[in-house]
Amino acid sequence: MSNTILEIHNLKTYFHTEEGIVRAVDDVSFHIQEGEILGLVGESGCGKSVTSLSIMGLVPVPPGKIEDGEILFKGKDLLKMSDKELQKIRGDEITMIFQEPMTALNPVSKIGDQIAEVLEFHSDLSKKERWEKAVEMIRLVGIPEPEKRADSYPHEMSGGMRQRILIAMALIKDPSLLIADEPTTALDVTIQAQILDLIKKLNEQFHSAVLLITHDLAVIAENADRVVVMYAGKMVESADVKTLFGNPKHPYTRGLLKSIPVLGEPDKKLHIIEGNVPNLIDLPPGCPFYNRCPEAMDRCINELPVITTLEEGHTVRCHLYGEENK
Amino acid sequence: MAQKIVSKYKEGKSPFVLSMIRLGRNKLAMAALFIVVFYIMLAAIGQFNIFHIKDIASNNDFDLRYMKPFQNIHHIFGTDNFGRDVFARAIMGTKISLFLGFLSGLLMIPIAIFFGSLSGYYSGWFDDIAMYIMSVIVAIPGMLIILSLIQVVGRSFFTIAFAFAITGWVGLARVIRGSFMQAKEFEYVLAAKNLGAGDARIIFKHILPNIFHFIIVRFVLNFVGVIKSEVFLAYIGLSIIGVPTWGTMLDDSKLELMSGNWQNLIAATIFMFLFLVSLNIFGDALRDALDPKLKNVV
Amino acid sequence: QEPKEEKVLHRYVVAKIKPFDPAQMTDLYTASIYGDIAEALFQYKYTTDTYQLEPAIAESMPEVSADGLVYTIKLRKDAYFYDPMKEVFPKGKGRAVNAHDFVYSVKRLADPANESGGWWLYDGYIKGLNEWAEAGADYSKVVEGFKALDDYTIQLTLTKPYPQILYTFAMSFTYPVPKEMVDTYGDEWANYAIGTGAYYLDSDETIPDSQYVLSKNPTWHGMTFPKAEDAGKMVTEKLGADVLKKYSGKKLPFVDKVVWYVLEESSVQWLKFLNGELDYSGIPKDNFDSTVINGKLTPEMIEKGITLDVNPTLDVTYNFFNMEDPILGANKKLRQAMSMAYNHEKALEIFYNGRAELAQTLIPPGLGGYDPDFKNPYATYNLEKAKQLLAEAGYPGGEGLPTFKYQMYSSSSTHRQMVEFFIDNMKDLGITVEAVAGDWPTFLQRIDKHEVQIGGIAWGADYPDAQNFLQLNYGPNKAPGPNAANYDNPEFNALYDKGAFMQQSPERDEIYAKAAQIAAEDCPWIMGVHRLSYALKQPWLLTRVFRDIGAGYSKYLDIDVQMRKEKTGN
Amino acid sequence: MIHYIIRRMLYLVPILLGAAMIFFLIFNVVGGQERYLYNMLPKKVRTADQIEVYKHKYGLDKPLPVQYLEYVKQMVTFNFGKSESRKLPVTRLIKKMVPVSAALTFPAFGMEIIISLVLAALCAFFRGRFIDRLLTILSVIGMSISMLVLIMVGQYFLAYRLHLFPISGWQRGIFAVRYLLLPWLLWVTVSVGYDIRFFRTALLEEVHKDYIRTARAKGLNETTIMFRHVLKNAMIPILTYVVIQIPFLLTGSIMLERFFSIPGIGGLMVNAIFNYDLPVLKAIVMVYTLFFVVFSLLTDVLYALVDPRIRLS
Amino acid sequence: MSNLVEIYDLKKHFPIKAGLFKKTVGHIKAVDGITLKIPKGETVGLVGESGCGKTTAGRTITALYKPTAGEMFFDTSREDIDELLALKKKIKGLRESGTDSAQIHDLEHELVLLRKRMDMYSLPKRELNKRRRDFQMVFQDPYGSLNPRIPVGDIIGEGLDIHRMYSSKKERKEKIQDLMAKTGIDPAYINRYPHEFSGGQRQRIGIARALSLNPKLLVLDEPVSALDVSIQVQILDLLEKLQSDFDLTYLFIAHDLSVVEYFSQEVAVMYLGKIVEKASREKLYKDKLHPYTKALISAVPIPDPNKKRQRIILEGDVPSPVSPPKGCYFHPRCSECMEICKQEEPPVFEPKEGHTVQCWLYKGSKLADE
Ligand SMILES: Nc1ncnc2c1ncn2[C@@H]1O[C@H](COP(=O)(O)OP(=O)(O)OP(=O)(O)O)[C@@H](O)[C@H]1O
Ligand SMILES: Nc1ncnc2c1ncn2[C@@H]1O[C@H](COP(=O)(O)OP(=O)(O)OP(=O)(O)O)[C@@H](O)[C@H]1O
Ligand SMILES: [Mg+2]
Ligand SMILES: [Mg+2]
Repeated sequence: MSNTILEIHNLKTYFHTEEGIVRAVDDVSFHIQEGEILGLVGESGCGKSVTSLSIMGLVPVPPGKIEDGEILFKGKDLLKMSDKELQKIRGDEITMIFQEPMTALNPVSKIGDQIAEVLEFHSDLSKKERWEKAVEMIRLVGIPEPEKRADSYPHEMSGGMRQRILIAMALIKDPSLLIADEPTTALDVTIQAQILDLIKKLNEQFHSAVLLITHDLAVIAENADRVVVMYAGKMVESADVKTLFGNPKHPYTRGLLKSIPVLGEPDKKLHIIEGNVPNLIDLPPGCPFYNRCPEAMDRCINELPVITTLEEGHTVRCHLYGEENK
Repeated sequence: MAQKIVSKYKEGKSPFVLSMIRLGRNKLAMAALFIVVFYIMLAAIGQFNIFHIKDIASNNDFDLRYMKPFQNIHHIFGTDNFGRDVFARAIMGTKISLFLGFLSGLLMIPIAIFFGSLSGYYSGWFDDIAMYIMSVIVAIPGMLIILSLIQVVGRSFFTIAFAFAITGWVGLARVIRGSFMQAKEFEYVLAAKNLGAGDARIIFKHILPNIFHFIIVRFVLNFVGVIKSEVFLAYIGLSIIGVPTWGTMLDDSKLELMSGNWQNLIAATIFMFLFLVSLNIFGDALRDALDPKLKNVV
Repeated sequence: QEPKEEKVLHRYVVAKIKPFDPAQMTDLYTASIYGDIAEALFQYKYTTDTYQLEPAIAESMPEVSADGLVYTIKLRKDAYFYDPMKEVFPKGKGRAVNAHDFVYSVKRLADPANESGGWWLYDGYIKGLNEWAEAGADYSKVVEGFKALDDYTIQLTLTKPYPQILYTFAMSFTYPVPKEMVDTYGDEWANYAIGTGAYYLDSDETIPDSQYVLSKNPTWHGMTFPKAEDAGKMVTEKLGADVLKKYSGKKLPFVDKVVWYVLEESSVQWLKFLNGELDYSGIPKDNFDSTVINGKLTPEMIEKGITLDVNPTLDVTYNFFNMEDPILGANKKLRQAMSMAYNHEKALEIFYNGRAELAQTLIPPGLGGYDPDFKNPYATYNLEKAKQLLAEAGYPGGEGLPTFKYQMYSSSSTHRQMVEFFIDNMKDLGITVEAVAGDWPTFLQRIDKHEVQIGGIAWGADYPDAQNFLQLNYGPNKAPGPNAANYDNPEFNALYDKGAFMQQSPERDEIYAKAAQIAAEDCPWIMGVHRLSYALKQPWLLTRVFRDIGAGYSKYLDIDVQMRKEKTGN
Repeated sequence: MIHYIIRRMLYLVPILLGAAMIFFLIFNVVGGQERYLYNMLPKKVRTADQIEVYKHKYGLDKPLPVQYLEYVKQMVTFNFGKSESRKLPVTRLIKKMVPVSAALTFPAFGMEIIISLVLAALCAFFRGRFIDRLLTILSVIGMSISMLVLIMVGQYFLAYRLHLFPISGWQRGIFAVRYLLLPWLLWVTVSVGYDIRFFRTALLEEVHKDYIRTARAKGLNETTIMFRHVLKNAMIPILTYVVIQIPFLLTGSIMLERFFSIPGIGGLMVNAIFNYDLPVLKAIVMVYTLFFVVFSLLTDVLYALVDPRIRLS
Repeated sequence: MSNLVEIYDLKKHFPIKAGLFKKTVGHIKAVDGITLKIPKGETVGLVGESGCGKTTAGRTITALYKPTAGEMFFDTSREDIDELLALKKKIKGLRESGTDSAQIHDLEHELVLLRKRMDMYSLPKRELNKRRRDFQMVFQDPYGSLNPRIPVGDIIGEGLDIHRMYSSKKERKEKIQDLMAKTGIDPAYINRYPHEFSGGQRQRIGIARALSLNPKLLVLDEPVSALDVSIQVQILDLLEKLQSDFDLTYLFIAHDLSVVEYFSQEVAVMYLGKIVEKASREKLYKDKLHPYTKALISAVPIPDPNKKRQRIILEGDVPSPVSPPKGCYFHPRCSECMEICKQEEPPVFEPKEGHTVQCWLYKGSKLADE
């Protein structure tokens, strides 16, 4: 149907720390199509941010290291690029919005300058033109009085406004891929609604593909076209959004969906997933969800299930759906 | 069912113990610590007159005046004007320097904790007064106070330690005050309050232990400052009388250099340098180990 | 021929210079710089072996009345105050010094408002002067004992014979100060120096606290280098007859400029000297070894042409006991024992590198009253004998004695070492002495209150007369007078009184010698040393003669600029 | 803003009162009057009744509070009277000597800051690499060497042996520079160690902040990030560190001044302490305190200029 | 059904101090007059956007902050409360009518005495510390609320220590381990330090600590918002269980409306320091009255891709509590803003039984009695 913008194959990003090796991203593969919104969900610490940083080439080295895998952006492997080439792509073709709008902006630079700075590195526009473009972007993300706002500093803006500034920054070059790493977690529901609304609108307008990272399944349900679910550094299920919510396969996904309170259904009996998310250091060899899984089998202890494709676009990593069970 | 969390550490290791384990893994810091401990032993040797070091250090032997360093095993660093063993004198100097650093730190810390914690915890008139005293002290050059005080009161060991403490506590008190102001809003402090804990319990059980690393690190770094300042005092002629110190050895060497007698200079410099380097390295490592926030800063 | 090059003499002082107020000129360094700028009535002859006065601003030596009480001093008329800045004397040459200037100077010394450090020299000696001071120091009132007979004649009348007074008129305390200067500059006048000397203070180049530059005074009345035949034997030997002959009768001064550096660190003095930036240098004690081996210079120095000059100085060092102390003061044997337990010989070696002479009495060699044949039995190390004496004193092995306290006055390394040495020596005798830390004011204060049990200081001559030393043991001079030991022996006092009023003569010398020996036997002091001065001289410094007292000697010095240039390359 | 500055300057008054109190306590209460007189009066002038006279003359017989008030009065009116040991009005003395000390300390401090900033930036840029390690070790070494040793050794080898600098001296005007080169060098050597480490930490603190990650995500190159973002933000702690040291520069460097015969205020200060020259000490304290207050104010103003988050009110 | 807690017109203003002499230059009106009754054994939810004063309200209710104004009655009889309120009303009335001050003075004195007896905030410090046992708080941040240098056993046992609630060391340990077991932490971990626990476990420790004093009221300040999705339910479940086991009353603070709906019987919606709407959860979610509540609820995403809700997207941001707008605090963002909203602060209306709202839209309705 449309072009694949980003393809990730068997990405492994590890952190070598004093306590041991943190397998933050362990064998993750997915792809994003042009104009599509791909949701990436999972609990805190399951490796969502590290995945996005790996794409951006911003994993702190050391302690981090991309051990294996390919990240093909428009067919070219980002992992094989030099710093210079990456710098060209970052901020231009691939852009990113971070979770924490309060600290993601330089506190001592003007908003306008920070936005225009992108163009300084990715265009030949004059200083004045860059500034005007920045102001234009501020208007576009729905901030009133953009001329005045461009002259102000981050601390003079609320969290929601800052997040919009970051979005403006990310979209000013009309990128092919926008990575939004938990763009609304730090915000209130009313503001979250504004921001997500904005991202969606812009996605339609610019046709950028969006990698939307969150731990909130509801956000995914409302915004994403397809979903990748991660657990403890591993990808456990991926499908298009309706399939996933309608017919979740992995026990973790299922449990998760049953455990979210839904507004307006206060009497829904919530399912409890017992136990804790495992520590990523020295993860046992088997399925990471084994100890919390209601359907765990013996082979889950020692044998890591492989990714199985159930139907077109729906894959899962679980022994329940292994070759023999199929 | 509670999941047993995966951790490399055995049960019940306190953060302090963990810090120490972290510190223990830092080889350079351990080497530095080893040297520091070695110096403490030297100081003990000086203090308790082990190996009759006191006598060796003050034993005049006029036939052996101005022996050059590194030529005689009995006098590794040579001998001074009196034929006294420079090495032994440097060891005696170790004792003075260490005691001076220790005593001034010991005097400084209670003052700093008293003013810092109370003014941080109870903002109000006490805070106003404490802040005022602190600003006055920083608004005068510390050395001027130290020199004047020693000049007026006399050059006893205690006076000098006291003079350092009088000017040194302010920095620590400010840090403590700042930490207290932050800490009193910490949730665990509020939680203790919520349980009905009194102020004393909160200050001593909850806040102080959590800023203790500042105090330790300050204490260590104060050493460095005091030892270097002692040299200055000796140079000005205000150091302790009657016992060898590194400062007085250096000051003595000022006169001897041109005659080619470098032994005092060499001995005192080596002793001091090694100690200060170790102390600096150890102090840094200690700070890094105790304050995990700094872990990220390479 | 090359154009005549400016001759510059490079000298140094080791401490910061104080203001040029003659009434307060108690420190040597300020006095030596000021001595080049100003002149007194008299000065010491340059080339004699002993210290002899000659006229400076005075026209001739004074006439003394038969009873020794009235002195008449005539002044020369061509000694002008030179004001290079033309602020005090804007016109012409300046003003000639007159008798009133001296009267003014002496009155200033007496004026309590000036807190003069030189007042003790005149206190009670000049007729009417004390009364004048007590009556409120009114400068318009005439002092009977010191007045101008006319503009160029001074009459001095003493209350009792005091032959030493002439020396005081060679001291910096009596340099005349033009009253106009005080009027012009007010309170700050002492920062300016206007004198009649061979040089003036060149304020363009002078940088207080760093260097003082003196330039040739164009209006100076002039003097000549002493005649070769007037030179003393020792001086002739040292300088060489040819040099003396060459310079004999030559017009002074020789160098155009004298630069006095302020060098507080001895290491810097030394480096600068070795570098040829100073024309001569004292040898810091601890450099002695490397400089001088068996009284000779190192080859390196000899190669540089540097020469060594050794001279006796007029001083004495000593440790004193407080004679009012119930134990120390009452027991002569105890003091003698302690004196003998003190290792004089070793101290000489350690602290002075042998560059001193052990003192036998308090009178240094070179002064009348010094008896070269006298050997003080207690001024030599003999531990056996000392122990015996101690036993005789009633404290065998030091038993029964309290811990004595040694009052320190400084924490300088040298002083510290000396005290430690003293303590160690007494320990060998079985006597425990404890050092009491203190600084100079504490020391003085405690002496004044008679609280110091044992202490140690040195005394340098103010003028070349034994009386200046003997007064240190004179009963009425007890602290707060200079007699820090509070020694009071009627026999000694009587001899002192007798000798003090006599003119210089062999009889007086004998009296002095006797007095000194009485004090030596009583041991209020443990004798120290009379120090020697060791100085190094660059080869291009031509006419230097060692002078321990007096000032204003730069005018006699000449240098060979060419040689300096060759040797140092600058 | 003006309001703020005026208010801050008013703070000078209580600080000065306190500073005066400290010195009053040290010299007049702890030290006592007798010592004071024993230092001032030449030995041969002292007798018991003379001492009473002088006590009266110097106002030492008045009750302590009155003496303190006089202290304060002198300090606030800038009327310190004459230096006992210099026979000059203290204000003039200070005015004359401060520039000399400043000529020694200000350029040295400037070089120190520039050099250490550059080196610290290098460390931060190449953090963890060889050059960073080397510089870090060198700065620890620099921090552990005594100034006294450095001066002695420097003067001996660099000036005397190698003739690279004059041994000591001073002159008026611009050519004093040649005498200052070695002192400057020594100063810088002694102090860059501390600075490098401080600046490095300040820079690295910023390097790990979120907005730097944002800047990278924008595709900026490392140099731009270092200079435009990191440095600008690190300027805030660095400025405080730097500006607050400036008043110290006015008190000169006692050791350097003495070893190099530089007629500065450090020597004056030490002499004043030893000679109990209280007028001079009072003036130095006063000047220093004044500068301290002014410069801490300046720090705050600079803060507000560099950091838009801070508004002065 | 009686109320365990009643608070009246609670205000907490934080002074903003600035300048050298630390003059107060303004106030953050974090809590600006809230009235709230918490029935025994029930759960009252408190929702609102970040910074609207929920935490401050919770902390003031547990007397961690001294309020600027207001009374809190804890387990006080109806008659007593009414007596005090009546007296207060009387004084207010007299004041307005300008009666002589002597009488007011006497009444005020009486009021002070009454307060001393009943009002938690007027108790002396010592007394209050004793009463704290009855109302405990569970903190928002599971990481920051445990002192990192104290083993969890001692953290949980601190309340026991303070109030000397044991007679022997053994008893203390037993009590602590019992609490740990009840809250689902392995009692064997008694000597471990907080950093050795995961977020969910820490929150349990916080709950155990609060329970150690056998409180009647637990104020839960966003107890689950910092936790992973799959852990949230565990904690909610635990809290539910504990409520029935210990007969606890909860004030449940959260910003997540779905959680609040799930967990509480009654819900109060806060906006900028005030409670703008309050009702039982059924009423509130079905019949939302206040425009803000409507917007808030509409903004909550639904975890079902097949359902879409009609969004009310609010313009602008929450105003600063330092200088709230004139009139109704919500008016600048309100889509149904009228002229009066800009001028006058609306009183609390009670359009339906037990459903109060502070909005001019319900002008005609009956005023809520307080
Ligand atoms: N710089 C680092 N050094 C060591 N470990 C790291 C580092 N950065 C991340 N990790 C580890 O990698 C794992 C994955 O982290 P990541 O930030 O990707 O999680 P996440 O899914 O984004 O979680 P969250 O929802 O909390 O943002 C975590 O266990 C984390 O501890
Ligand atoms: N100790 C304090 N001092 C000063 N201001 C405070 C203090 N605590 C809270 N505030 C302010 O009071 C207001 C309300 O804060 P509060 O923490 O109660 O909000 P909240 O509703 O709990 O927000 P969140 O959802 O972010 O926790 C905020 O503007 C906050 O900045
Ligand atoms: Mg993340
Ligand atoms: Mg909160």
